[in-house]
Amino acid sequence: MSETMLLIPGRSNKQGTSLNKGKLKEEYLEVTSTVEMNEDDMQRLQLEDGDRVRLSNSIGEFTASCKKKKSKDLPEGMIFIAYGPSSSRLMESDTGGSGMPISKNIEVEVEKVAA
Amino acid sequence: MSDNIKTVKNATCTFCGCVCDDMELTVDLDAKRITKAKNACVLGRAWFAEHTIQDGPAAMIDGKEVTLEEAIEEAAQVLTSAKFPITYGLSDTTCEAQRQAVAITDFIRGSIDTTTSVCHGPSGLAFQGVGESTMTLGEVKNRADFIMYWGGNPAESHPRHFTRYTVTPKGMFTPNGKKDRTVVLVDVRKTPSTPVADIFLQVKPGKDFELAWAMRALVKGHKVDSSIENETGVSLEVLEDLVQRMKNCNYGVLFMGMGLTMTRGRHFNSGAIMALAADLNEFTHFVAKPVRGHGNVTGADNVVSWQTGYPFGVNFSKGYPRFNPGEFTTVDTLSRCDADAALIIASDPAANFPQAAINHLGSIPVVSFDTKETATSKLAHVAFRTSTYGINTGGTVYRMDDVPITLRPAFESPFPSDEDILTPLRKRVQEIVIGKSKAKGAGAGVTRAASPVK
Amino acid sequence: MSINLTLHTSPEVPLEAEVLCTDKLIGLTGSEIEKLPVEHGNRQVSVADFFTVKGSPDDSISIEGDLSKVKHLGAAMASGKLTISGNVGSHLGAGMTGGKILVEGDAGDWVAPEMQGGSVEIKGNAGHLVGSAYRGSPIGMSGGEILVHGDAKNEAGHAMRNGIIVIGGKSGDFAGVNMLAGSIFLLGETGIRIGAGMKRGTLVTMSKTSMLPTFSYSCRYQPAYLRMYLIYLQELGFSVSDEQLFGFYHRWCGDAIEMNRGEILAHDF
Amino acid sequence: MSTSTRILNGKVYDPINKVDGEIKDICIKDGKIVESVGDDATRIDAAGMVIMPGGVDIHCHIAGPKVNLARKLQPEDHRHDPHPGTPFTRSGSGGTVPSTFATGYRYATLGYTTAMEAAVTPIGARHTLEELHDTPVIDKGFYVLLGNNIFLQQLLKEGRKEEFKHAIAWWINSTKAFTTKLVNPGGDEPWKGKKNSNVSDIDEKPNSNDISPRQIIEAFIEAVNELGLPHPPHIHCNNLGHSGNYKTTLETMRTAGDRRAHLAHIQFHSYAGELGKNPTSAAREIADYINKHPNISCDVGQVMFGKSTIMTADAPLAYMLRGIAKGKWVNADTECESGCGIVPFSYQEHVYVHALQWAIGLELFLLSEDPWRIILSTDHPNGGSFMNYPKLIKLLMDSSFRKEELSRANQKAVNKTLLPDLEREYTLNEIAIITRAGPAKCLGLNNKGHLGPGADADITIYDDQADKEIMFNAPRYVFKSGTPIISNHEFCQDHDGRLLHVAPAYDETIVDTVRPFFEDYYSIEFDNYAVDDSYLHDHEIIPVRN
Repeated sequence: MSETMLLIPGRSNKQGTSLNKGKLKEEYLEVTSTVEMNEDDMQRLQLEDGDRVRLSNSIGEFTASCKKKKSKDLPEGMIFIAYGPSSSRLMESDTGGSGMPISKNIEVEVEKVAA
Repeated sequence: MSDNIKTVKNATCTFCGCVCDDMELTVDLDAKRITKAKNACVLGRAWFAEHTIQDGPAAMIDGKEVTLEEAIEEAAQVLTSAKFPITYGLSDTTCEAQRQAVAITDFIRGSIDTTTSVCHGPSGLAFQGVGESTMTLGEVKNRADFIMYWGGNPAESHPRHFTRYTVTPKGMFTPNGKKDRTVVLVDVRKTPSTPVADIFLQVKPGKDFELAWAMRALVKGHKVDSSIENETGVSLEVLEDLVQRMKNCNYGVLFMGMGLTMTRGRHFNSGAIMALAADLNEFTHFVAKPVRGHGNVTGADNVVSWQTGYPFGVNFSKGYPRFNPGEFTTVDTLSRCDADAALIIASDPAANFPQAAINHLGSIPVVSFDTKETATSKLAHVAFRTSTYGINTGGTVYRMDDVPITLRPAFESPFPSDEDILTPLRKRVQEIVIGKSKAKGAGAGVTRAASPVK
Repeated sequence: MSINLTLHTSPEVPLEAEVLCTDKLIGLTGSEIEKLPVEHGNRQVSVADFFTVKGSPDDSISIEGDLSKVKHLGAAMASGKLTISGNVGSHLGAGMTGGKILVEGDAGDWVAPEMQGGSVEIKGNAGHLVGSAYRGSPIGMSGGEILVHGDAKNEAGHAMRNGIIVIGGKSGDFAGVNMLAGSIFLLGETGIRIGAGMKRGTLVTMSKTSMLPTFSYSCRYQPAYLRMYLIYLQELGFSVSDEQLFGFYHRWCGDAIEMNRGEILAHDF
Repeated sequence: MSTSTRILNGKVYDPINKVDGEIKDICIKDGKIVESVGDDATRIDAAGMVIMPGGVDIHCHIAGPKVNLARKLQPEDHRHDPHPGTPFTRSGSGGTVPSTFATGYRYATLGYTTAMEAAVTPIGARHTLEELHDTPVIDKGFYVLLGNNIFLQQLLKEGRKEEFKHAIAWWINSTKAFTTKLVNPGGDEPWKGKKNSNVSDIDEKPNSNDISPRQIIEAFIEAVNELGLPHPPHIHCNNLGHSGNYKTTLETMRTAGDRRAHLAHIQFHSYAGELGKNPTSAAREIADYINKHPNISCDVGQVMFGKSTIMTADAPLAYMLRGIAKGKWVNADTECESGCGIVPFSYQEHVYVHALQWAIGLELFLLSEDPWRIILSTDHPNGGSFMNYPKLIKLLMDSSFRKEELSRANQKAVNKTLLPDLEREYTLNEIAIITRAGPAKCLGLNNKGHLGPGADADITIYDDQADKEIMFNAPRYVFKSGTPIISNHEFCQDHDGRLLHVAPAYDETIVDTVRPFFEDYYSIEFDNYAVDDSYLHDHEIIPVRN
């Protein structure tokens, strides 16, 4: 079962603090490969906190563990991830004559990865 | 903790674009580490605590330790023999280093681009289209009674933005701090920034432009259809009320986040906000500003602008600067496989760029400058390990509002600064270029500078 | 007999060849053309390093090969005909004032930016910013015609002041953004936010397009002049259906934020 | 290598030393002009050439925060005017707001060797110094904006004149500035704090407890005079650009009494007519006043037809022009210190107001009796680029050329001025005064603007040509501090140039007076505000009068 959702990479405190420790360090890698999802979305996809999901689009894919967010904090169909190497995999390289690749509001296919 | 402790007052945190210069650092000089950073936010504390001196070679070629001289020579050779060399990064270093980097790129006739292009580059393009009414942050503290953040989450990206500069401080005409201000947040989701807002507008993802455009229409006295709610998630009633508040305030501010620049519409999203602020000046004083990211990315914009005339995405292949984002910006020069060598200073495109760009970066000779091992330094042909600006190295940085500040380093690093390497690299590059031009027979001292006009 | 250039070596980095333009070659012999400068990245090389030159000069040039890394072909062209058999890189026909450019394949970004006259026809697809202004400039294309039979990406006709742009296939976002005047025909599916900030001018779309909140609905009608245009497009080889020729159009006017004198005509199907 | 040079056989124009076109040798040693040099000196035969001191621009906008915003704003202006580099000089872009390197090299190509950036916010001083360091060849300095400084105004309101004076000196020292600059004094607060309004009269008090522009101007003239700065307050009057503003300008000059004051770009302040309606010329009234008052100096701020960029600390003015230009507009507020506006602009011959402005500038040049106090400027890039100077010189020296140009401008406008009847032609000696000797004297730069022993060896050698525009566009040789920069019309060496600044003494306890205000109302730390000496590249402190 997969669904199309909107991935929103952004900054977070944890991403910022772990970045200072080192971008190749475990903490940073963990922070940047955890996605926050709406609780109802997770329920529908039969996901629990810590389960692995695969996010993919025509550019690439990555797997991440997921974390529940209340509906009032994160609307349905929206996924948040701390900006980093994982989110970059789904960025297309076309910058539309601007230099900036679309790096937020990325449409992705989301599916549960069997444990 | 040793007894060899010193305190550095009024030091500057260069982690984010807030560039707070009120740090009081406690430094353990024997351990070469900062044990306390008074006034720092959560990100600043991590910045100061984690930049300790780690053992490692200052220069490597293909992963093997070499002397600085050898590495500089190799870097100079790589850069001067390339046909389409690119320089990228520069946000996490001093203006003094940035000035050398632009000079190198000029002499090697390469392209120079900074992390601006993947941060508020689109706002830079918008600025070139519509201009901007803007201000230094102290004006916000002293005067602003209406503050709106659009597409950003400063509580996590710039934790002291609210407390030091905009929302809570008491200023000349805002003696009661937050009580004297209306704070509005526009975002697609609730974030840790949301609680600060008096009004929160949850805009549908990808509808910022439509929302801003509708607001511009209302400001100009045009009717907007109530279907705007269905389109953007924000009701016409709420918008009308908001626009009234904006027109009636004394000093209004719009802060732009990367939720505008990184989404579909990019520069037009930022441009809509800048135009909205400009429009409001028909009624009251209104300003706007992008909330810039990395420490000295604003300095990079300034240095590249004064040296070339353009803020980023500049190419020198014809012997003079040309500007064209989308052509000379780094994501483009890499993912189109145009670049044949890269000088990457204080940034990590190998981790943060689209895959096509990363793939190409892995296939060309890269010269990297970084304070820590990164994905980019790992793939570099020549890798320099440098000291950290603001912690080990002095120099100048520009805050997000273009205010320049001088750094007060806390302790010495065994590693050289970026400028310490870039300066001899610039000299060596220039020597090679002059040598080549002499070999070609062209007198090195000739230019068509002042030929008589007909 | 015309001049024919064939790319014999693929450039490793972008090759800037603005000298390959009808007006600049007229009166030169083949061997003189071979010696003309082109820029391979930051190196000045000669035409012969990349192209085989055949034929003798008149006012038409044809160039063959995969020219997708070759930029500025036909820039500032004023007359004659340039035919490109293959794909071509960016800035094709930049600032041209006259003459005709025909591309058999795809073109890169910035097709004929700030063009003043003449004609560019792309059989394949085009990139971003077709007939646009360069960044910072308030005026884009100010005359002539650009015909793209395939798709085009964002910002076609950005700040256009005069002339015609036709996109036969899909078009990207912000077509006709900040238009001052002129006409843009979007025959295929469009992107979002078309006509944003337009002052005057006409945008015609044949597909269902969402309108910005600053455009207001005027009427549904059959504009007679549009039929003339569409017949002309048919003659140029674009596919225009009878429904489009004889059908009704919704007229929207905008952009209210600007002068509100632009129009978007959306085919009612 | 010999550091001495002898220039022979040239026709020398050195008004300060009363040399008016004599054939005379000029000798250079170690960067200075000397009486004589040995036989081993490099010899340059300047037969058929005109020798002048290097040009001095007393008022231009070439570096700092607002200039850099204007640069970033206009890629379209740079694109058509690239400035190629060489293996030993840097490249850049031109247009109305050139990059720093292009600025320095281009001034040199006109024979100018000194230029003063005329408006820098104190908080932007560090930025300005960084840019000036990257501005090659010329010597340079800047004027620091203090006329809308909120703290200084508070001191004035409280009548604390002595502290006011020390605070000014502290600010000049803290920024490495050359003198003080007042721009639309008193106008910032209504602009920022009262819904974009402005002061419209020199005696207006926006709030009852405020001080008027006149009080500010008077206090600065007094304080700067007492401090003995080599250049008096550099004043951009209120009401710039408005019809009828010449009255404000006259009042401003009267405020000075018999003390020195410099009025910037006075052309923009010489308009008669009714507010809100088309202006007419008041050049006669302004010129008369200046002619009779030797304490007043001014630069003209000539408008030249073509592209310009309005960039000014006078933010309400830029806002007004935004309504005319209808294009992009920048406003930039600086906390506690200044406003700023930027508007790309174009002056067109057929437009009434533009033609009138052009004519008024020329009227002022031609009506003024003392060339030492009416200095050539275009208020670069406000009236047009400094690259227009050669054409402007031709307009002044060649009345038939002037008539030709006049015939193309809006006739309704030019006929409302005295210009059609003015036959005066400037001599080369007078040009040497308004472009070199005069500005150097006004600035108190004793080593500039002349070719006597002890002067800086900043020398320009032009081919003596009938067409003065061609002549002044292309010096054959330019020496900067004795170093040949241009030789036979070509760059032959790079050069850094020096920063010129002043360092008036002050009572150091003033720091304790400024600090609390600072801590309350600025957004950076007080101790990080003053610019330290590391930002001075090669520099020279110009002494104050005692």
